[in-house]
Amino acid sequence: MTSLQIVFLIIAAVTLASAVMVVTARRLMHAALWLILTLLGVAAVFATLQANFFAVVQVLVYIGAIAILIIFAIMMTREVMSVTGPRLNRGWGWAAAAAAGGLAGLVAVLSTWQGFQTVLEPLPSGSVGVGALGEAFLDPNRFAVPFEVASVLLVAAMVGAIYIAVDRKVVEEQ
Amino acid sequence: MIPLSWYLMLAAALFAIGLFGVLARRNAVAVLLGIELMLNAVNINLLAFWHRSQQLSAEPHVTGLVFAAIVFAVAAAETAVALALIISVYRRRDTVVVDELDLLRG
Amino acid sequence: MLEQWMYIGIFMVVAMMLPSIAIIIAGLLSPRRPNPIKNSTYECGIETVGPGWPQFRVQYYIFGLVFLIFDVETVFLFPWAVAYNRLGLFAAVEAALFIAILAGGLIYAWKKGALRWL
Amino acid sequence: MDFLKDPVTFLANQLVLWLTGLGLPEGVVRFLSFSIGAAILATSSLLFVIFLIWFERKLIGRVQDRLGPNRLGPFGLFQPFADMLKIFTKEYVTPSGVDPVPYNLAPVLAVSSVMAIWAVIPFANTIYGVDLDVGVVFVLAVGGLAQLGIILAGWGSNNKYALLGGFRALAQLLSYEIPMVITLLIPVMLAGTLSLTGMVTAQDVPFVAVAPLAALIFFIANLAEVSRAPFDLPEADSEIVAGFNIEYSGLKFGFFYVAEFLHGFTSALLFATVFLGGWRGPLAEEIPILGFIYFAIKTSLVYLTILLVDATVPRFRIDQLLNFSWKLLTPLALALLVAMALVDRAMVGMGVESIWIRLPVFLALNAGLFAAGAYFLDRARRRAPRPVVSGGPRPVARPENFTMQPK
Repeated sequence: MTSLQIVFLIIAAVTLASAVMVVTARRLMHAALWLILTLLGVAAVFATLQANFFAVVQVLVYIGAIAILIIFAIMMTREVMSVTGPRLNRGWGWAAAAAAGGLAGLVAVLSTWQGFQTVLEPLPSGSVGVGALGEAFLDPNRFAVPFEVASVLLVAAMVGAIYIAVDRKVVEEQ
Repeated sequence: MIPLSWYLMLAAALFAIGLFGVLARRNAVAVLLGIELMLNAVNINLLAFWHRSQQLSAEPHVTGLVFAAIVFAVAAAETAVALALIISVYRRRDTVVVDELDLLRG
Repeated sequence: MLEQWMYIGIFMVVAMMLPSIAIIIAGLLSPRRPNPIKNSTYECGIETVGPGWPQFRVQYYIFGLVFLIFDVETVFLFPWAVAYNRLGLFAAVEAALFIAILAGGLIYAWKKGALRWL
Repeated sequence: MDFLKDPVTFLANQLVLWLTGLGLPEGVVRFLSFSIGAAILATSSLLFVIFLIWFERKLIGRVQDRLGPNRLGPFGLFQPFADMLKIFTKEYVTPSGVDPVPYNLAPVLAVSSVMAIWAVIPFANTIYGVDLDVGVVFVLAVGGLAQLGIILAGWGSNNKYALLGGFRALAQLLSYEIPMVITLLIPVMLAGTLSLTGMVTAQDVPFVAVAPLAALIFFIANLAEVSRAPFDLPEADSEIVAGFNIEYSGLKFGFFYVAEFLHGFTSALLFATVFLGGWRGPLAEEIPILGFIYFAIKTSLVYLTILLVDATVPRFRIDQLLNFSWKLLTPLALALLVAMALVDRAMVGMGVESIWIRLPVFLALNAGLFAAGAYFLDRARRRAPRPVVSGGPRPVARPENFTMQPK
């Protein structure tokens, strides 16, 4: 067992434990805070994979923006702040069974794959540049279309969300 | 130095926890948190496979990275719209509990 | 490559520990005489009215939303900016189109009055 | 002689030699030397705050025609130490009903998120914590952790004013991060790297000379990120109850202030690295300590500017503040980014490679966009509704103007 493996196991344990807290926490705000810890753990996992850009982008986008947006939304819906009623619905046993079954199925399928036990070696430095990603994104023969579509998707989401969220009456009154 | 299997198992476990959250939680925002967990599990998988294909060949491989970036965009778009819907529904119906949102029931 | 993260990890741990230790030491040095009035929630000297969680206006959400969209945009633009010197005019046009679409979204939010602090 | 040229590398090498001499394996030596380096860097950033507090109080005092601290030690230099002793012995008043973990984590997170930036700043050719290949994005990402600290403080306090103050602060930070990110894209574009060390090496011409408008927008956005006047709404002492840190006391409160001072200086470090060429200067590569001095001078100039702006400019209203970011800085930054990229690539496509020919074009672009921005700002100012000031007598705070007279 190398020190890197020990670090990975600690990260994985923290990530999974906080993920369990996300789905079981009684207060929604606590669930959101546990989600932030999970996201940090995932960022650390990305760092061990040497996907440096995505490790920092995970913190920038998920924690810096998505988690904050979720917390804003929690604040907008006050009822959820108080602990009222059960946090899980009646069929939660079925849900647990489905999740466990899904996990077992995934592991069973994956472990039959011959590449399952591949050991990931550290990549030589310089081979994992962000520049290569940029070139691929802007090459018309490769990913230029997804690049532009991502922009359209983001704007569509923004326009749609603003259209839904802005209360027309309030705006007109002002 | 870490086997690929560890990453895949971590991602599978995270996905299962997220799935449980989506199916079992009553609150719409909590369901959304479950979806975030599942999307993160997907990204772990994508980047782990990217690392594998990168170490198997000398050429720079970016397909996995491109997919991961798209997942980020999708996650952002999905969160934005879902939360806007939840806020809007809360304003009209005064609840965010999924079971009670049964307006479409015949 | 992983050494960078090892350093960052150590640095983050140290950076979290230094203030924590200072806070704990100060806690040992400082007096501790709580009483109900001192420990009540601060509200300009009058008694607390209502619960501690007020409800928020949707404006905060709108700003968070526009911020999120522009933040995700950087995931795509940083790779372009790094590769910029190796790419030609066409790539710059593509990036300009990308930004123009986003700017369209910003203009929509602006015209809709979503960026106004009510 | 080596020691005088580059004391930090010299001492680091000595340390590694000594540790290896003890017979420790290579991994442990690296871990220990990294830990010691990180501890020294982090501690020095915290100790530096003591000096910053003294300097700011002295400078603001001078601007306001006061002496500032002048009792303790020469020029009042020991005043911060006295303050520190005092704050160390202050009682923690923890209101009932706080959420303990977020409440106690918030001040720690506020400080450590700022300190984390120091890990990637190149102080000289050979003096830096780590050369992270995504340093620029890392700096932005730890800003997200600072926002998290504000949320935790606001929510953990169980106080509606703290929560409200936290959200106002958050709205400001979010709004100004966008122009900051977009203007950071321009140096990244010019340098072709995300590493801060690489960015310094790429600045044969400091980027402030290539894209002055980007530097200006970045500077303004940075002022807002560190909540300095005219953007000091989050802790506008005279207006709201004090924002998200209202329920904190003793050293926990103190650490929010430490974080604020440190953040101000760190933003100056960042500006000097990204736009002023960092440690670059004559002979800086041969004698790293000289580079450190250049960097210190550049940073001090930026920090002095921040402090003077802080001391002299009145505060924005929250709607003005948000409008300024979303309706002026963000469109301007986007336009600048697109214009510079298109014009530059078109010129390179036509065979103009030399930076000295492209430079005047860049400057013209920047000047043109600055003029356009100034025009729109002026137009908005003219169109803004103005409150009618009545010509009648104004109430004056004289004893006879009060209805309740003292007996």
